[in-house]
Amino acid sequence: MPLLAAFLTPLVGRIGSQARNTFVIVALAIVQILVIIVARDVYANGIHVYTLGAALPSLAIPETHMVPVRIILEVDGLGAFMGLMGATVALAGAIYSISCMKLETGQDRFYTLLLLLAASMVGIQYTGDLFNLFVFLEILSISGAALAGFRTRFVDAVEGGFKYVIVSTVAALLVLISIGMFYGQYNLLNIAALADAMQYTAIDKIALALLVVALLTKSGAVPSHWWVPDTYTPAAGGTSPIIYGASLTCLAALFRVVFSLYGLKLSLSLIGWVVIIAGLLSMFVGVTMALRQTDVKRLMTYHAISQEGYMLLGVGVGLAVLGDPQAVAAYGREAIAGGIFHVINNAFFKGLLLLTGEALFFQLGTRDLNKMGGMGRNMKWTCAFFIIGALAISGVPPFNGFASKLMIYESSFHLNPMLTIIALVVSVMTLASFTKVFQAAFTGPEQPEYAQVQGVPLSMKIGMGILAGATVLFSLFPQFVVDTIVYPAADALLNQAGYVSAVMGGA
Amino acid sequence: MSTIVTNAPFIGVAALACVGLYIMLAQRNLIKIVMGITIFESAVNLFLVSLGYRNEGIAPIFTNATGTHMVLPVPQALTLTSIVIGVATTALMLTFIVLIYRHTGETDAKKSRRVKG
Amino acid sequence: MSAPILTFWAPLLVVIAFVIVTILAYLYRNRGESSYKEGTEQTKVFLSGEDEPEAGMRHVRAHNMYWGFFEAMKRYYGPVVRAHTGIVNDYLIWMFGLVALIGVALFAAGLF
Amino acid sequence: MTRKVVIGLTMVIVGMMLFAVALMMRPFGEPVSVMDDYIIENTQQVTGANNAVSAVVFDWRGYDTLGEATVLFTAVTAVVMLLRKRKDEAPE
Amino acid sequence: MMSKVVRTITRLMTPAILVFGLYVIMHGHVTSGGGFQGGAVFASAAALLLVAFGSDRIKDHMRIPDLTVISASGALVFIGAGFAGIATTFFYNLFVGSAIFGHVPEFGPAHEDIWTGGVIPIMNIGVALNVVAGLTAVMVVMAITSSKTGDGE
Repeated sequence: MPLLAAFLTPLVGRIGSQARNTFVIVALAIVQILVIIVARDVYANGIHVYTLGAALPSLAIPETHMVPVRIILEVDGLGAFMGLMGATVALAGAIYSISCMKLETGQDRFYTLLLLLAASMVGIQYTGDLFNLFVFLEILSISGAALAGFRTRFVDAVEGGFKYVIVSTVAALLVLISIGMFYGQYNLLNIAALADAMQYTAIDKIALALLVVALLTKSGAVPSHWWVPDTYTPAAGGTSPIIYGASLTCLAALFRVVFSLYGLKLSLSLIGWVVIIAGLLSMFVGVTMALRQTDVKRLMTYHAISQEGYMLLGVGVGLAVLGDPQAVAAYGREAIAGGIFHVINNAFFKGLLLLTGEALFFQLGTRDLNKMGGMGRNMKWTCAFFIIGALAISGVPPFNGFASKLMIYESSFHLNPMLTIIALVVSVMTLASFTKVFQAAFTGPEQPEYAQVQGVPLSMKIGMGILAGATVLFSLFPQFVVDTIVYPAADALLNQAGYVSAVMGGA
Repeated sequence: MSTIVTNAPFIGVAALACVGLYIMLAQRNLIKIVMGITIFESAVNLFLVSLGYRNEGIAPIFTNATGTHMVLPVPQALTLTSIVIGVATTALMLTFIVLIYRHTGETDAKKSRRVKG
Repeated sequence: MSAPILTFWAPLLVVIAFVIVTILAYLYRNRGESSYKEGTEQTKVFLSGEDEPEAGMRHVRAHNMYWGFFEAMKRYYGPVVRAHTGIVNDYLIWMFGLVALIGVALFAAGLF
Repeated sequence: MTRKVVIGLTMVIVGMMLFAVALMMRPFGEPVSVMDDYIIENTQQVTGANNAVSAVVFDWRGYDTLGEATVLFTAVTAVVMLLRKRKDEAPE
Repeated sequence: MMSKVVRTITRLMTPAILVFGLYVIMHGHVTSGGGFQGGAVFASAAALLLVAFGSDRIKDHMRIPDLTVISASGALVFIGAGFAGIATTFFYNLFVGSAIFGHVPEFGPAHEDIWTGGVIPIMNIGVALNVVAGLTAVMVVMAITSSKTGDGE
């Protein structure tokens, strides 16, 4: 238990640093190691609770009192899992950035913000306190927006950053209002204690609507996905996968709110269907919009939306049947596991794709697919990484995208076959649009204007290689991955009582 | 009727939030949008503070206080935090507006837009 | 932990099958016409007797791809593309509209 | 014009939700204070501070304040970064 | 550069504002106030100077890298204070009952005993550094940039 103190402190301790490259990498590597340690610990021993500032870390509730007062960090399967995801992506993105950003000014601050973004991603997942969640959301949105707008000489970068900061600030304010509603009713801020005290009154319903919309918006699901392409497309260097990881983090925060905070007190099937419909819309609109893009990174960001649809679909199916233990055992648990597995898979291969898109931009100075062609000859590594990512994202069998999509297909088929059909169609269209990118950018005869283009520098290769390696690893051993880290996370979502009793004791 | 009287502060907060909301949704000027967000934020902060009020309570500071009938300290702390966060986000938003203005010469949301679709 | 995924999904098998198929394809390819020589008339592309176009012209550019699909889906794409206005206000309108929708839905579900 | 209608509808519904919250919330000035009473009663013994708000900010919920300081620091870094002087003054 | 009246009043007011800010910071654990509020008061003095004397004169005295370093070090002081109690838990209030700021007041009114609060005053100072430097840096940067665009680049 005392170990857990060390887990967050390095994250936060690096904040003040005037960091240079090696230092950043070392810091992120330490974070990575610590996150792995905490994940192993959580998987071995169950939920961790760590009370900040108490006389004993395990002393969640002060003596002679019923409710927790101090801020509590609570790491369960989901938190550990998402922390793992975030740290890996951040590490890869940071390594990638080193040579990519060499020509830019203001690198010190760039890396500081990058560290802060990584810290907030892990912080959101590990916290057990609603207000703390809000604070980390704000850190995430500010640093994300600043990184998106880093290349101030491009007008689209500035615009993307502005849109991101506006949307996420409003979303965070909605979260804050609902925190106020909870506080006013129950005088509590701890998620577990709130879940224990939850009455599901009318005010709670309104708060739920606000929370769901705010977190959906921040994670970029369709009815409010508009900022996603604007923001990711111009994001500088290796940051776009990290920002993507950040929005996945918000997605996980949504799951945390819906499952752990409300849990069985919800009108389950309704919210489940809301999530499913958001997922379907995301999938379909995302992929169709992606098909018609000619900007390579913009195309990939629309795919990011589309893939988030899969996660929402999986988890939504699980949510819709949460009240029915039989259905949960039959397919609900698998649906949630599929959705969560898709989160981590997607973080890896979508991050990889975004990095390859950025590599094309770095070498060619354009993101316009119409102007590309024949790059497979000069940028062999990038091409290879792109193929891995594209096959994985389209769910072509040996890759991990197929494994997680298969879980989603299977389980959603039980709820409603239509869901599965749409998901399959979307998958086909995904492959179609990546074929388009591959054809336009990498194949074809060598274009005379790009004859001088070289392969990418080493650190970019390493950054992409980390994600590609993770993708391949997850592809080859999905069973191991699913059993080891995915099902614990899904079970952590399902086991609301466990989450509550870890803090409240007894129960 | 009595709830309207007793909960008047909350209703005021809701009205303020609606004002902010309207400005956010309907105004096209970027700076006005930021103002709307700031108003909304003030509404939220007021909401938090008013949640902590206790009738005839005193400030939760023991230095010169007698008795324990105090207003709740936690909402004040939360508000302090959210005010600082608000300052930070406002600064960032205004910075972006400065940059957008520099690039495009516009502060209108429609005219300064460069990417779509 | 009886995940149904175990029963018929083993990526290693797929990889092994892929390798075997690759070897077979390679063997098959070796059995092909071996009298072709590089750089002679034999390997030149035959385009109705025309010459091969320039490198830039030979490449199908990205916006030409899937033209038929977009043409067929015009009725879907029209409104969807128009909805992506890129104006910040619209983003916020969608967001609060969604709040309103979900709120109404929650209360409607509560009534029945 | 559809935009105006949508704005109006949204405003009405969200406004109604907010007013509903305002009306349904427990009466003003009579807070539920499970957590805060504990803080008020124990602040002086545990933290040694006389100002309960300060005690909450820095002790009971110190981690939040850390996050808050971080937000401010982040924003400062971001603003300074975004408004930096560029080496390549306006290349395009 | 504003008129003479403004400048004179600024000269007179600035020390007063600074003293008041310092008071708010240092007595944060006893009376109302604290690091954030005091820091904001401090920064308002900087804003006043900025308005009165213009950004050209100010930017020689307040350089952005220095301010960033101060801000970061403020945050580090804060974190360090949090770390101080790491042996028990992160953010454990180590100094309660010890020699530094260690007086534990009785429940109820306690005048004239400012040597209290454990780690809180130290954190106050750290946060104040962070806020002062941060806000000042933001204002100076914005002032410099906007004045440059105003000159018609």
